[in-house]
Amino acid sequence: MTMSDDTRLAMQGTIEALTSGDGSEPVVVNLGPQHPSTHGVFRLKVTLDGEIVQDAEMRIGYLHRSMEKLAEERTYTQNIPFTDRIDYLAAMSNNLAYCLAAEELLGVEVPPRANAIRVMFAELQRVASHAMANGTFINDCGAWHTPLFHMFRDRERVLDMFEMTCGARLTTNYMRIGGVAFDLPDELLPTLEQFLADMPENIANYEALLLENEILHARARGIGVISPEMAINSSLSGPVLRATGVPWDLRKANPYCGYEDYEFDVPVGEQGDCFDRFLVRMAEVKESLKILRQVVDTLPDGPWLADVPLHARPDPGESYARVESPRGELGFYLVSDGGPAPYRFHCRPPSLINLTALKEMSIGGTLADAIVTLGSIDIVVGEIDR
Amino acid sequence: MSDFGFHLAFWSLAAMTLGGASMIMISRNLIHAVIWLVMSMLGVAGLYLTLSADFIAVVQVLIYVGAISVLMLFAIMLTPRAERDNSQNMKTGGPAALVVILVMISTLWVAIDTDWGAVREAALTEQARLIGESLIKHYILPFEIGAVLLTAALVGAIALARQDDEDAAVHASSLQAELEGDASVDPVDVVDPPIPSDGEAGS
Amino acid sequence: MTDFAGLTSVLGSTLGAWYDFRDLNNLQRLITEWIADWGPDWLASIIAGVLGTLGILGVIGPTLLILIWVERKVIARFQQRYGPNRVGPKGLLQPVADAVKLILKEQLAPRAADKLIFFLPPVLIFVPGVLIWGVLPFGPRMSVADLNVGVLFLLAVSGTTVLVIFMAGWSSNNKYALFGAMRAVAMSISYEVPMVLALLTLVVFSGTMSINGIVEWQQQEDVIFILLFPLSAIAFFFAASAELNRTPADISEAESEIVAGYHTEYSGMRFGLFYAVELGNTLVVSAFIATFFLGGWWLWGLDQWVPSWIILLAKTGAVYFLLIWTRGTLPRLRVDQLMSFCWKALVPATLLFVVVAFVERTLLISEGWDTTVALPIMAVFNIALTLGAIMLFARVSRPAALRRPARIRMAGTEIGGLRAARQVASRTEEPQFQVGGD
Amino acid sequence: MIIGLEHYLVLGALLFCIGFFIALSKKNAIGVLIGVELMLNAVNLTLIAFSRFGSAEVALSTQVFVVFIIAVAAAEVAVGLALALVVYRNRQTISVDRTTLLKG
Repeated sequence: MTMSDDTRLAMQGTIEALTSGDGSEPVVVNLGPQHPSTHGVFRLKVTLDGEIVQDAEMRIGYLHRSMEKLAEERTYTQNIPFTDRIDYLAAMSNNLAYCLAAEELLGVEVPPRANAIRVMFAELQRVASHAMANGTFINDCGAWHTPLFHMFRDRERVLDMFEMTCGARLTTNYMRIGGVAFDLPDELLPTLEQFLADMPENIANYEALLLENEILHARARGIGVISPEMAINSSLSGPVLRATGVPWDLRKANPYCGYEDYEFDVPVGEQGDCFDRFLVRMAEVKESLKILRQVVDTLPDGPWLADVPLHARPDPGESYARVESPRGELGFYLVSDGGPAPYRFHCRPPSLINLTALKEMSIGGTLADAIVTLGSIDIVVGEIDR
Repeated sequence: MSDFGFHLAFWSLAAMTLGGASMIMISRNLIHAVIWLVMSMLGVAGLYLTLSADFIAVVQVLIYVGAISVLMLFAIMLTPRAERDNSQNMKTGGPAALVVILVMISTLWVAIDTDWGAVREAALTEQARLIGESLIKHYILPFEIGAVLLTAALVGAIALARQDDEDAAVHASSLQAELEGDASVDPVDVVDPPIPSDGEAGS
Repeated sequence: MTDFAGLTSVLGSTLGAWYDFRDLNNLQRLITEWIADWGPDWLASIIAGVLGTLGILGVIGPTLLILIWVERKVIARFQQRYGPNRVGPKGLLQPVADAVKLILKEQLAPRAADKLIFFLPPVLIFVPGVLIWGVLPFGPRMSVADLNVGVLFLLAVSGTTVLVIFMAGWSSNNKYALFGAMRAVAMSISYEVPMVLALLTLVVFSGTMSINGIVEWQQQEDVIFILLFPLSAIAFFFAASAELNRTPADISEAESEIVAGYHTEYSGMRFGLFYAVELGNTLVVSAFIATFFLGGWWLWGLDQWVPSWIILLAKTGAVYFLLIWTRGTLPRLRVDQLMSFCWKALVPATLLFVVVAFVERTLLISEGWDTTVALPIMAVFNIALTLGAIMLFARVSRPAALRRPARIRMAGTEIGGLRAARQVASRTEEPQFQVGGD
Repeated sequence: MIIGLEHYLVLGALLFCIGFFIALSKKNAIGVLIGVELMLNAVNLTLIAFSRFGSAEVALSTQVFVVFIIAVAAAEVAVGLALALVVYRNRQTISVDRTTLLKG
């Protein structure tokens, strides 16, 4: 008995030495395009020595739908549904960014009620998207879907509100050039009140259940670290940037839709690791709820849509509008040649640019770390490939 | 146990043992060879059972099947594919066969011709207890030496298989150079992000 | 089981003898005696063996189907869902529907797979899975084989599973599968050590390697081992869940990393067999945890009134629920973290308790301490030692990255690039939000 | 026919010879190790056979001997495989006939 234990110890020593050594040649593993944790059709080609990532190469384009080119054949209003499908987890933010760009091009003044409603839905979208991001992040850490399903409850309620308002849950197509498509339905505000009343308790629950979880700490702390300098140089944005400690939020830095009127704070992390990204998202949800509270309290009356012709023909020129989407700086660049359709339609997708840091973050870690890092960046492949 | 059952067990286990061993000889793939080895060892464990040595049989399965074969597979996996070829034989196969045949003839002759004076007493019961007791009573010195040997093997195996840190660093840097190619221009002039050292990343 | 009990009583009454349904061994004796009347004795033992195996399979099969349903339902409840509720009453037939689907699915094999070794594992993996049941005592004399090296047998047989897993992973010729297999091999070799050491504690203390002997020792001394050696129980529980590939240690089939690990390439019922054996192993390991640490079929005299195997099943169910609970709750550890947890925490801790057990056993035997007084004292001492060891581990083992807390500050008015970042970071007041750290 | 000591001895001898041949003829170092393991198994089998068919004290001491052999075999495999790995690392081969550095 003792013998066999000693023997096993001896063997384990060998095995540990063997597995840490270089006896093996590097292995190239394709994570994706069909893989449970690539969040869509996206291929991460990692070169592994044992379990250590030596190189990571992103192969994108599997979900390319040629949106930017297609948009050149459609009128400005017809392009709004395309933006839903760019970042399908934050359709409202995409609608908003595009409409802001188009409004700048057309010189449209947006009524105050429309602005308030836009802020409301952009923040609701942030809550929903962060719920999804944090849930799938913990899933990538290996939890058996439980946190994901808990967070899905919140997302579900947000999507119900979307459905109530515009009839669609995912691809909302709600914003219009000059405002929003419909006024708020009567039942929305009570539902939202209830949601705002329930959320603090839910968030407190998540914090109690997740934040002190030793395994989550072990998996996410000190993993996928990126320095603030590197983050800025890679032009990262959103929670990934803020987790490194850089307080950059477009809602503060370049306010739109009247964000300057609302009181909220920008949470920033310290280490720039996966756990900080997770925490920043958790804190941002709380800030979003603060904004939502203020929006509901100060919701102005009045028209919700400015008078904009359906087939507007802006003067030749260009415009760029950017919003703080749940994933970071989402910008739309439009060029008009005076026709009814944009001459050029370009999107600055935060997912794609945040993803470029993945290689930097994951080299030197293990395969499992790379997956967790990928999850913490919170990509949407529809946005990467467009 | 009745004669028929005993015969059935012995002959099938003998076939399993020798068949597995012969398959090692002819299998071309080293991993197949290890799996045949496992079959052969399971046969031997069964034969121990027919000899009423249940403790040894269980230890055989535990060590050989559960540990040694797995260790061999591990070692095979750590060498590249080209080295997993078991089909190549030494050029000295002819003389080796001759020697083996001589050994076989002599051992078989000794085994069959000698009058062993076999007695068939009742088998030992509670072997685990008896072996344990005799290990720490009569055989305490060999037992301790065995323990020292195993410790030495443990240290030795680690020392052998471990790569020196210097080597590892050189290896890593060469790999890094390989991966980076000749991209000498670093696009960003920033301090490196703190990469957690092994100690921090571990555990 | 219950069918057998009914059969026993029916047969018993027809033969004019009363066979106690609490002890299924009587059935075997009945059959062997009956066959010995007219046939050779080897036939009797073979038929008894076959019947025993069929009995075990007959219990495992339906139990597995129910277990799948239970596990899915319980996990669904953890996740605020309903779980399967469409097929049959309360969704009870869902596993049957799944099995039918799996059987009808096409059995694919990769072209480059090593065909023979690829086809064998789904079958081979059943062998240890069924063999382990053979030494599980359902009652005082109710195990297929009450070996006097039962503990070793258990370890040896469970150790062979890893070879089958390796065969499956290697022969698939798939990198995910190979990674899963290699991880499974490394894990199972590592975690067998604390498992062995945890069981060694019990073997040293009770002085027997027979599994039934360990239960009888607990019955005799009126104590269950989890009270005497709680750390061994915890270590065994964790090591077992690691060997079973369940979260937080399911790295060998980590879905988010390597798809399905060693059985990535198996489709249809071949995958179903792996799945079934995994569940069956979970059940049998729960039963062994109940046997070793919770007194098995014995429960302070209740076993006089209730059939012993029902007590065992109840305890097994409790342990199984614990396994489902951990699975539904915890994220997964990384490979190196699991390894270092095993070698730096579990092995020293279980080793410590082997020494403790040895000393306490010496006190009981050589010094002749009275067990009724000594055992409670030892239990209290060991529980205190366990708590101390766990706290020490929690303090010492934390890697540096976890020692500092993770902090979230609010940017306030500073918005901008690096300079703003430095200003925010250099603020001296307490951060708004702080978590973790020592 | 009663299966007795000779049967096991013959079986052990055959197993030993197969292992011996494998150890002598294989080029691959791990193949050689497999052969050595077979030889050790054959010896163990013979010893256990003597244990069963010998007197009581022989019975016990042979079994203890087998325990030692198994322990030593395990140690030997651990070191042997580590050696094979080192050889591979330095010479990029584990063929025993190509590691001839000590040859004059």
